[in-house]
Amino acid sequence: MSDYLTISDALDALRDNKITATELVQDAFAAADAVDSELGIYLARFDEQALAAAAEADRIYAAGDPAGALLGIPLGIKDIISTLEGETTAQSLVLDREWGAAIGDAVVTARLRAAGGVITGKLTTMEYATGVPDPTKPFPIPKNPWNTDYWTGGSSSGTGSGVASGAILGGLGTDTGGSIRIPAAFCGISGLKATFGRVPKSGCVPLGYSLDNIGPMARSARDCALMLNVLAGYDASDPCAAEQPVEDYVAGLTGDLSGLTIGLDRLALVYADRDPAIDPAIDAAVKALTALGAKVVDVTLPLWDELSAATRITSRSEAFAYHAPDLQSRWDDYFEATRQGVGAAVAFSGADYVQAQRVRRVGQKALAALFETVDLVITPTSSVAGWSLDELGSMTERFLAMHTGYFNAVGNPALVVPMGFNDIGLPLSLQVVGRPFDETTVLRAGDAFQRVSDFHLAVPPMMSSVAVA
Amino acid sequence: MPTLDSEAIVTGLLAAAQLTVSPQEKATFVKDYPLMRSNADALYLAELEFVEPAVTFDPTVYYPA
Amino acid sequence: MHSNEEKLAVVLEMSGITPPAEDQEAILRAFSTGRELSKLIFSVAQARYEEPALIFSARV
Amino acid sequence: MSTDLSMNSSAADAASHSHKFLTIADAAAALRDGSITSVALTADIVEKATALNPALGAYVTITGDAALAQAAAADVAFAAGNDFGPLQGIPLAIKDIIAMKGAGTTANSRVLDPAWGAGTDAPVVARLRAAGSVFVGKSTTSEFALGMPDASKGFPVPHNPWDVERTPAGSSSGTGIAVAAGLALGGLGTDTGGSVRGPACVNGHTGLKVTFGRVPKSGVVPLAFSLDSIGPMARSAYDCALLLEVMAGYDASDPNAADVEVPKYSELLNGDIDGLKIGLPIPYFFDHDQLEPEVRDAVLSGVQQLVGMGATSKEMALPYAAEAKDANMLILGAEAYAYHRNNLVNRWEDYGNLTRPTLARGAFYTAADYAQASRFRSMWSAEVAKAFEHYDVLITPSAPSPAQLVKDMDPSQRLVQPSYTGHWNLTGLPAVAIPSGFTASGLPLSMQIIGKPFAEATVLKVADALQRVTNWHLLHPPVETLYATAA
Repeated sequence: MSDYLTISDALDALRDNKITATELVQDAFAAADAVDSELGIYLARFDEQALAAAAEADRIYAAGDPAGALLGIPLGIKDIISTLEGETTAQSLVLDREWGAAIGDAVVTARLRAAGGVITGKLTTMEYATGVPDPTKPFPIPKNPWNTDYWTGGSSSGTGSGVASGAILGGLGTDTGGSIRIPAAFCGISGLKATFGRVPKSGCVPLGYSLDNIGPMARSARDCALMLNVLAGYDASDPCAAEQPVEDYVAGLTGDLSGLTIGLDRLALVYADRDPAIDPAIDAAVKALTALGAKVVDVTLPLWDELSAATRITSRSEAFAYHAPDLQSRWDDYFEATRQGVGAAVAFSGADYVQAQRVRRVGQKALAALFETVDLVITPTSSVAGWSLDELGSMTERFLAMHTGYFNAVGNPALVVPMGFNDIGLPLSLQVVGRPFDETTVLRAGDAFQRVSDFHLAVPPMMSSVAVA
Repeated sequence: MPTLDSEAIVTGLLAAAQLTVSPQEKATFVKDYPLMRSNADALYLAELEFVEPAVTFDPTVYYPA
Repeated sequence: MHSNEEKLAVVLEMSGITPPAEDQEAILRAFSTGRELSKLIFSVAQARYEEPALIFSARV
Repeated sequence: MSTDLSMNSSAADAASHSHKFLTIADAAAALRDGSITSVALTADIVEKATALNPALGAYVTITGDAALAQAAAADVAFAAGNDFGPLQGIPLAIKDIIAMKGAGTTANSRVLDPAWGAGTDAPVVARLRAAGSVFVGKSTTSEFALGMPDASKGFPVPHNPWDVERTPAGSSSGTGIAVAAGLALGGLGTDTGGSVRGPACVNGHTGLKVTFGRVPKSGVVPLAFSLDSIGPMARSAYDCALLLEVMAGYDASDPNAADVEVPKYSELLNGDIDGLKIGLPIPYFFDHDQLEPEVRDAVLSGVQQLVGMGATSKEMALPYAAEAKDANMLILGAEAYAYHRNNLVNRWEDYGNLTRPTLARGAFYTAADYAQASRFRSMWSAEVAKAFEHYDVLITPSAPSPAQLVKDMDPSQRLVQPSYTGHWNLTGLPAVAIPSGFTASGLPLSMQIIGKPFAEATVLKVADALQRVTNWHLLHPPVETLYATAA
């Protein structure tokens, strides 16, 4: 495993030519070769193209004034976002393979490439970015590098395990109800669901049109900021893309939280079977944030159940509209959890969907009012540290335990960062939420916390015991 | 699973919607249902596979510009 | 009065999907949960006269 | 295919013995040259409206005293040299689904909470009030802006002043009747699938559905959140322009309101349509077997007149026109049902017997159907936008037939009959219905002019150009015969 764990460290090393891009990418592939068969990180690898890109990066570094914010950095793409290389499968037998080929690079992929990023391959996802693995289907089962009996979380599973295992230094995930934040939480890394519309999502297979986000996953908040600088910004190809000015998210990482008021909602009652290690970890995080100059106050997030339900109804209904023809004609080709999950949309009438949008607006108003009293809100990302692969819990249990869908309903930016481990060594995660398009303050808090904690730099035990050539 | 006729479907839908209607009203629904259903089905055009809905979401509303 | 099974059979017919026996039980559970979610969002008093959050723009 | 433009016999009779009905523009001039006062004008209209309400059912509430007070204030302002604009002192009808101070709002229903909007003006009403206009009263509407009247619910039943056995259409029935019969010089309607243009069509005057977001719709009971619009109804396109100048413009209270500058519409109606490119979408709109030939011919002759004034017209096609109508109905149904769900469950009987079946149909669509209709809406809006790269306006009939006999109508007909109005709610485009002639039996005919987003000036200019060379919009129904029945 490379001794450069974060993108920012790797960039410094590359610029100080302590390592070449080619070596960095080779180390990444070596780490992948050592664990991928067990962890299920990749669906497709682009070794040849990646090494060619790395060589080009080395040429640019050698030429003296390297441009490209991510020059030479090995990055993975969730296989629901299209790339020039290879096909896009959505980890499904159903997706028409011509779809990705016709698009080539999605806007986000092209932006990473233009910034010098080295695209190493396509990472595993839950089928069509929803549900849980299905052993009866010919695809890898994503396993948690911290304990391979456990699920990585989803749906950006391979991105989570890929970063945690060092197979990549960063990657793209998508988040409709928590699919960046949950695998980042379970795999002990950082992940950012930015404001809805911040990052263009054309070239990505949709799950919930009015909820979907593409976002960065990496070890640190700083790395997420580095990637967001490249990913953010309007593009006419996505009708949901916002024409909001983009800031320099790295420059905003001052490490100083003085003057900030942070509202804490422990969400203690949302899920009965809560991991006992969560509250002590939250207390420690609060202490750290206070020491960094922030004032932390207790708050109660408004309409928690109702907004979570609104996200649920919206994503199921929008997904069913997309999948209806295939669900009708080839039901069994879908993963069991995907077809039952999307199929659950039959329960909702058109009026239910419209009513969910009215509840979202009520939630927007209520949360905007809360954000007049606080600058950020923090919560535990989940009530559990994960699920073992053989008892993944019912759909409803997962829906209740994960504290993420609420923020897709209202579109606010939400970053997750590691905040410790539970008593069997599974990572715990803190969710930091800000006002729409205030990613700067969210990332500043995450980065400041990571200057006084090192959970995001912890390496899964299996990696040290694995012989890396 | 036998396909249901309009009468059974309308009965179920009215129950799901918790509506109690008069016999004549229900008879009208049963008469109209097949055409309504085919009108809705007709919108699932293949060419719409990758088209976004016309209504989009703006997260900034209610926040100072 | 009408069981969820009957209602589910109807909405499956409407939605044009015919899940095999193995999936019926899970779909029925999801259907029942769905009906609860529907009741929940219709119980939000402040939403009575509220606009949806999804806006149509005449400018394509 | 030009028809003889001279009025057929029965229409001529209607015009000859009609007493002088004013347009807003004429009244505005008369108020300023001293030939009439607002109090006199208003008193005459209030008296006529009261006398004819039993026969025509134009108003739920006539606010006679408040109207006379407004009129007096307008006259005082004129005398003091204060001129708030062309609407000062002009008697208007306000659809009884729009909040207005001094009168409750019923939406023609026993279900609407009487406290809703009590003592407030909707922004659009506040703007008209600030412009010095006079409110004759709250005009009848289809219950909650859809369905057909249920006499058993105790509200005045609207009748077509051209033939009381025929429908005045809806849902802005009262305003349509009032403008046609001279019971107001103009007014407000709302349009979600054709509810301004339908009444304008069968009552023989002008009605404009505005671009979605052009006029704030807060303070209005919604029918379908993403389709609703408030529009001006009056005799002429010019009058509609005078109303729109005051109504339009952003208001923060309506999340759908568009922050787009409001031009002085009336000053842009210069009658010059030289080089204007007209598109005629033939499939569905002109070749449907349920489209009556008299309707089509009147539209085509109107187009010929415009061509005669320098415009060009070309036959073209919009794909999936029938599906677009259904998509509008589906979105309308689902959104309306969400608003009415709890009341339908708990108070089914309190709804009109022809309202509740129409509303309940909204429950029969799945959530995915609604999301899919919205995807269809994106595609179809893009197709129409492509057409508008080649044309300045599209012209179609306003409806497949003139006013139908009420006894022949049934709630389910909407499913099978073609309709030419919902397409422009689906795409959110401005569309005006204007008179295009009369049937042999003396019933008004109508044509529809559709424009690009926020191009109300172009749409109204084309309508006004035609109304400078025709007078269909100035002809009046024979209301005198109705006084006898009303007394």
